[in-house]
Amino acid sequence: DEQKTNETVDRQDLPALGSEERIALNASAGEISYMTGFYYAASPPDIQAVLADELGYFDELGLEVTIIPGLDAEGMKFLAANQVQLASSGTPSQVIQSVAQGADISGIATFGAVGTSALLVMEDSDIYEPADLRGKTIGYHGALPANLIAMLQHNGMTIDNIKGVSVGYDPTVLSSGKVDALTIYKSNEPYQLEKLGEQVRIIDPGQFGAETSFGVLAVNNEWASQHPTVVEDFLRALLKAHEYAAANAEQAIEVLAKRSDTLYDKEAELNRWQVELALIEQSRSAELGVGWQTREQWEREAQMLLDAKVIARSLESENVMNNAFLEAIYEGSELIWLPDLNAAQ
Amino acid sequence: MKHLSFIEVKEVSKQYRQRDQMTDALINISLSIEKGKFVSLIGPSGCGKSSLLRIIGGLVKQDCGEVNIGGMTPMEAQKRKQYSFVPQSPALFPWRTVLQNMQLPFEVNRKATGDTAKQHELELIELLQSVGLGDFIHAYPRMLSGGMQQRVGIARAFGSGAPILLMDEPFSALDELTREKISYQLLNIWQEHQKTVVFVTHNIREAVLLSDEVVIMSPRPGRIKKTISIDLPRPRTVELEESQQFQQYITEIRAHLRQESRV
Amino acid sequence: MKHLSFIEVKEVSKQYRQRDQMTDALINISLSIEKGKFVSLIGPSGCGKSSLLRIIGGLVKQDCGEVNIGGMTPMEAQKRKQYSFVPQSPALFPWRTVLQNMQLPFEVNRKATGDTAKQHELELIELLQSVGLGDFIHAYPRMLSGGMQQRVGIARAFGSGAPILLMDEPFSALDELTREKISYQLLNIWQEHQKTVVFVTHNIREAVLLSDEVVIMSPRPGRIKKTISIDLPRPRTVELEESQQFQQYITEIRAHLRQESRV
Amino acid sequence: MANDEHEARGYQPPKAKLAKRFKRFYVRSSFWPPLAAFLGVFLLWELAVAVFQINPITLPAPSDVLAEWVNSFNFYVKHAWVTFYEAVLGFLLGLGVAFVMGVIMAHSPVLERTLLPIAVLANVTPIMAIAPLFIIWFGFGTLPKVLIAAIITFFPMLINSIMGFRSVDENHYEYLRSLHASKTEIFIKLRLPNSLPYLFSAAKTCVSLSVMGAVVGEWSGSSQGLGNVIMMASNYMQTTRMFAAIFMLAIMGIALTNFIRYVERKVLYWHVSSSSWN
Amino acid sequence: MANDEHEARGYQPPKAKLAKRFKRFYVRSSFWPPLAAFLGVFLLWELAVAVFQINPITLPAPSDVLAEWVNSFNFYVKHAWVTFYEAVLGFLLGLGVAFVMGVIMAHSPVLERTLLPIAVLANVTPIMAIAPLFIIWFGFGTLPKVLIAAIITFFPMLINSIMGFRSVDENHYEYLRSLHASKTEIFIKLRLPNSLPYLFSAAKTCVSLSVMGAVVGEWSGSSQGLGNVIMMASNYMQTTRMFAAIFMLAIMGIALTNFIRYVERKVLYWHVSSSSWN
Ligand SMILES: Nc1ncnc2c1ncn2[C@@H]1O[C@H](COP(=O)(O)OP(=O)(O)OP(=O)(O)O)[C@@H](O)[C@H]1O
Ligand SMILES: Nc1ncnc2c1ncn2[C@@H]1O[C@H](COP(=O)(O)OP(=O)(O)OP(=O)(O)O)[C@@H](O)[C@H]1O
Ligand SMILES: Cc1ncc(C[n+]2csc(CCO)c2C)c(N)n1
Ligand SMILES: [Mg+2]
Ligand SMILES: [Mg+2]
Repeated sequence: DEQKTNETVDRQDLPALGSEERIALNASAGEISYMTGFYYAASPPDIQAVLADELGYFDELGLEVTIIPGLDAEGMKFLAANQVQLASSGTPSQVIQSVAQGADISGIATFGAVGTSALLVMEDSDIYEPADLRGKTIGYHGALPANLIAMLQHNGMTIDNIKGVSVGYDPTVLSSGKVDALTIYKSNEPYQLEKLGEQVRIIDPGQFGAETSFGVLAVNNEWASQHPTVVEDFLRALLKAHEYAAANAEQAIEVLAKRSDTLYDKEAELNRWQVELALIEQSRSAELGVGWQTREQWEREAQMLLDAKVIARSLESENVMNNAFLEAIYEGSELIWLPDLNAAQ
Repeated sequence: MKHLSFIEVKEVSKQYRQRDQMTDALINISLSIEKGKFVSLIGPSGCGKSSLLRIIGGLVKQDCGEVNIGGMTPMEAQKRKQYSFVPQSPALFPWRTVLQNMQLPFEVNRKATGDTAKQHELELIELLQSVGLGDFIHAYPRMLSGGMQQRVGIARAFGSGAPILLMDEPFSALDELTREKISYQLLNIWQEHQKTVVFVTHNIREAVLLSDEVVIMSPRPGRIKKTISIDLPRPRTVELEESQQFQQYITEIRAHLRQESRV
Repeated sequence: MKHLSFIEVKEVSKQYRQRDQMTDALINISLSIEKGKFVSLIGPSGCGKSSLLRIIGGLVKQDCGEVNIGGMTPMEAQKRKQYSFVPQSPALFPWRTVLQNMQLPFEVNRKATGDTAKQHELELIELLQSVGLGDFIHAYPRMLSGGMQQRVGIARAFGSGAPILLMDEPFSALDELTREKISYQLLNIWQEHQKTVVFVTHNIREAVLLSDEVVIMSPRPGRIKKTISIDLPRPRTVELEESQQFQQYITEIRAHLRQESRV
Repeated sequence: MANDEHEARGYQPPKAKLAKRFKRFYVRSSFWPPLAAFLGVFLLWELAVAVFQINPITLPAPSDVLAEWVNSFNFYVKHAWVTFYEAVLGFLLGLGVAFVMGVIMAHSPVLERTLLPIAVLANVTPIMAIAPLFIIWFGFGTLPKVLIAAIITFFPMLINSIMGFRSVDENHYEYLRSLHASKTEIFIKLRLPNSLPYLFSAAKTCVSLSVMGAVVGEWSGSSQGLGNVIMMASNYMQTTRMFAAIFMLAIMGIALTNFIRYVERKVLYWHVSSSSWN
Repeated sequence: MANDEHEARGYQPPKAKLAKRFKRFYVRSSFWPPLAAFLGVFLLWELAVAVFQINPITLPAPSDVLAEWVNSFNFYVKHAWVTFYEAVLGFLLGLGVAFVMGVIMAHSPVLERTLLPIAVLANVTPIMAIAPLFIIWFGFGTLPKVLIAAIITFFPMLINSIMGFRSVDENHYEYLRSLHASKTEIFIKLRLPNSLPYLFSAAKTCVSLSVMGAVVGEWSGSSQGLGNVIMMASNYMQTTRMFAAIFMLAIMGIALTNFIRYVERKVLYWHVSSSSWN
């Protein structure tokens, strides 16, 4: 049942960027929906998507985009059902798992080449390395992330050596001693706990042989193959917006906050963005543009999932990722934008 | 030659089985009632009078035997709205006022009769007044005394206009005077509209006064002991009750009942 | 000097108000009943007999006036288990067998009497047999005919042993024979155990046969029209019913009732 | 009548004046006791928070919750309105479907045995788990939330209506049969009015279940409604806000429950349960 | 009796043999119609998945779900056992508390007006929202799940028991009063048996609500139980597994519901609803 539809399109046949035809072609795709990873949280690629919309980049490229607030992994289901055409995925894992379950989707860009998913312990904890986790209680949200399972495995343990327990999003389970360690996002819980005056320490699986990535943009393959320019230009707008978001963090957060009808914690989100931006910058290769993803990145993720028995068979990177769109919008590390149009104005 | 019987009960038996309790209610009952006749069922408590009445009315099915209502099964007779039923308990609907309870027979099966409840309203109110309930037309059943509830049940049957009246101890909760008054009212309605009445009672005097025939049943398991024709002139009057013949009938029926009682 | 009255009803009035329906049930009722007497209440349907009985039994509160039961309020009398109540509807509990229904008075207020239901079981079964329900001891009320249910209610009151019997048309669903038999049973129990009985009935003959006094009530709003002492020898027998005096009482009471009836 | 009977128990020695006034103003009032209850709960809670020095992230003081609620009143009302709308629509839909199914089941024992297991299946499926599917199937609008609320509402309503349709007085049933009332007529004239006490009993339960359903529905694929507010507040650990939203939901639930009770009193005047207690 | 009445309607011309056999084997059976219903649902679902080519990540085919369930049967049974245990304990606890509260309310109208609003408050509070707090308060053990199941169960049970305690026959009530039965005795002899039909009605609803409560409870603070399996599967996008767990839950819910119905039939033999339909 391998019905992958993300074969490379012959890009010579596509109308040129900035041309009337291209705008018309993009517009002919109609309204496209993008689902965020978690409401209007300031994570990539959501912050970029919202800003691209706000800054008018989508309009400029002839894209009619609706941004729908999502809830974690659910975006992949909407994507698979083509209820949305593009969605944010926290880690490559979600895309790989979905593909393993028969979803025809792939990741077309990944912002962070390291993970935000990590383990948090209290500063005075006696846990310093994976081996110290033996027999300890680890709290997780929903399910233990694959990178943590991999970290245990790389250090001669299995999940049976620890006691996993699903907890809510309240990190005080850690500070109150209910769990010895807590799976967290580097950009979120440490900040929350420090704000409460707690001293905490991060145990990063990346430093123990289990590196992951974050901030994936995923597409529905079938739809993408029908609308290659739309996907390409969508990604282009996001990466253009990234420049703004990176340079104007506070303004960017304001924009997100305005989008949110509901509660919004600007400080927490600013922190989230600052931390994740730092991770993006720190992990990015100098020759490649922001959002670049590599085969190795995806293969190591797939291997982790296979080892952790989350997926049943190994998946080739071609089945889960597609760099064609990145290739089309980058010249080296330089984003191809609309120079003539800008000049004309 | 005998008149063709209208209600024909042939060798009917009925047994109730419920949770280990097996009760023979009726054994081999045969009975014919001519059209337009007034027949009373009389017999000791628990002998199966209500059961027989309900079988005639098609409300309970006999175990064996046949019931024929002018060539129809009881179900078909029901369908053609042949019955007005006065149950042993008044069966008034607590969420309906007295008048609304009276209107029930007209609301049901409207298509079959083309009648509407509204049309009959005045008539029904008059009927209620005639049984002494003029002040309680819009009262709910809970606000009525036992006898008043019973009178609503009777008036409801009078009002409904069906040709066969099945009445199960309709006057049991009424005082003598009211009972008498309503008895004569019943006789009037019966004669005027040529109804056939099957009337269950414990009151021998009442049975003789009203009936063409009194069916005496024996104690459980119910069988028919004797059927007595009452050859008294109609219309029956109060004076008639003083007559010797009247008293003779009473004595005869009482004797039969006493004889049957197994004490 | 007059005997000190045991049950004393003084200028009691009662009005029901419910959803716009305002009913004067009792107006200015005064009544004294001596200890150990058998008093019948008789009157047209809806005149307030049940209401009066319930007021005496402390089940409904009068609007004004006073009720005194041997120096106690009805509530206190209730507390001391003075009452055996036979309601107009038999009030059998559907989830209890006939015998279990009989045992109810003994289960309730066990501390007060020290009695246990088990001790009385044989006695109660005998009582059930005596009212003709020997075959239905373990039946559920749903399986009984109307009259059979009523007999359970009566037997329950007989069995409970309280000194004041309040009976609301207890024999209304019974045939003449059963009625007679149970009447004599009631008289026996009453005499043997020196009970005080307040007895609501529509049956004039029955009232005369059983009572020391017959209280005649007038139609709604209920007032006491006349109290008639029945000076007939005890024990009352079937022969007595044929006596002229007996017939005179009946005629007198009937006359009073007729006179009161507003027709 | 039951009222009078209650009174009959009142043959008691005259009481002190204070007790009498207490009785008149407190015991008989339908306003003070609930107020006292709420105040009691709030005070206990406030005290507990103060005495045990509970972290506001774990459990905020009710006074703080109230302050937050008052300060952002418009915000909460705006979101409450969304949830209210979904819940009420869902309740009505669930009620309607339960009713129709109940009617069908009342008319055919075979269909009853066929449909009831499906209803049970719908009831025992944890809707929270499949809520996202609803959004996939029915979009991001109001519909999926309404449907979730309806599914949650549906089952108690169905079970109680079946019970109500069934437990009719045999005498009433027999009387209608004697008139050759059709099944439909028996239903309308007897089963339906007879089931009303049961239906209201269920409605009082379901009206808050429907609110819960709407809240669950709002957890994904929506950016408004109190369910969304709760989710966000929980993620930002703004427990005080979360409780303010829950407080708003509670007010909504109480208002809806009281509305049902009001209608019940109007409709069930004829039922024994409508006279006062013992 | 109602049985006989039903028969009475049967005066009909003799029917074709096939129809008769169909009637005997299908219409009257209590086994075939539910089976047909389930098969119908599954077939429709299977067809829908095949025809619309629904992605298994959104909705797996029932055959796949069944295969997964059979293949990992021991796994599902193991987790089902945990959830079952929590649900049943929660149900019993909720029932117990509702019952005690119902009794208290039946004895004092003031307490009723005081406690009912608190019960409504407990009912309208979305437990899913505060479930994570339960971990902080009660730890990771069985207790918080049992409590959540109990809270969900409690309200329908309370409302129905109040209704049942109230709607007693006035004649029965008056008769007991004439014996000077105490409130407790009236309660035990009359209100309680009278409320049983209502209580069973509620129990049928609540038993699956309690399962749902246990599942919600397992979403946080647990490492086993079907709720945990669902959560895990949902996170790993293993929708087929999620549905296998839901399927297991459904079996559990149906078994519990049928158990309640069985007990009901045994206990309520005296109630009209226990005779067959019309
Ligand atoms: N619960 C009630 N609510 C309102 N009115 C009532 C109630 N009970 C009785 N009444 C009214 O009070 C009057 C007297 O009723 P009661 O039951 O005492 O009469 P009764 O003499 O026992 O009549 P019957 O011989 O028919 O039983 C009647 O007019 C009746 O309408
Ligand atoms: N639904 C029932 N289930 C079981 N047995 C019943 C049922 N109805 C009646 N019986 C039994 O059938 C017998 C006859 O009952 P039925 O009601 O016909 O008597 P009846 O002559 O009307 O008595 P009454 O004069 O007391 O009303 C009784 O012994 C009764 O126990
Ligand atoms: C790397 C990464 N960042 C954010 C999310 C989305 N997300 C899921 S739960 C939650 C709230 C944390 O308090 C957020 C923001 C993700 N899935 N992966
Ligand atoms: Mg009878
Ligand atoms: Mg009366």
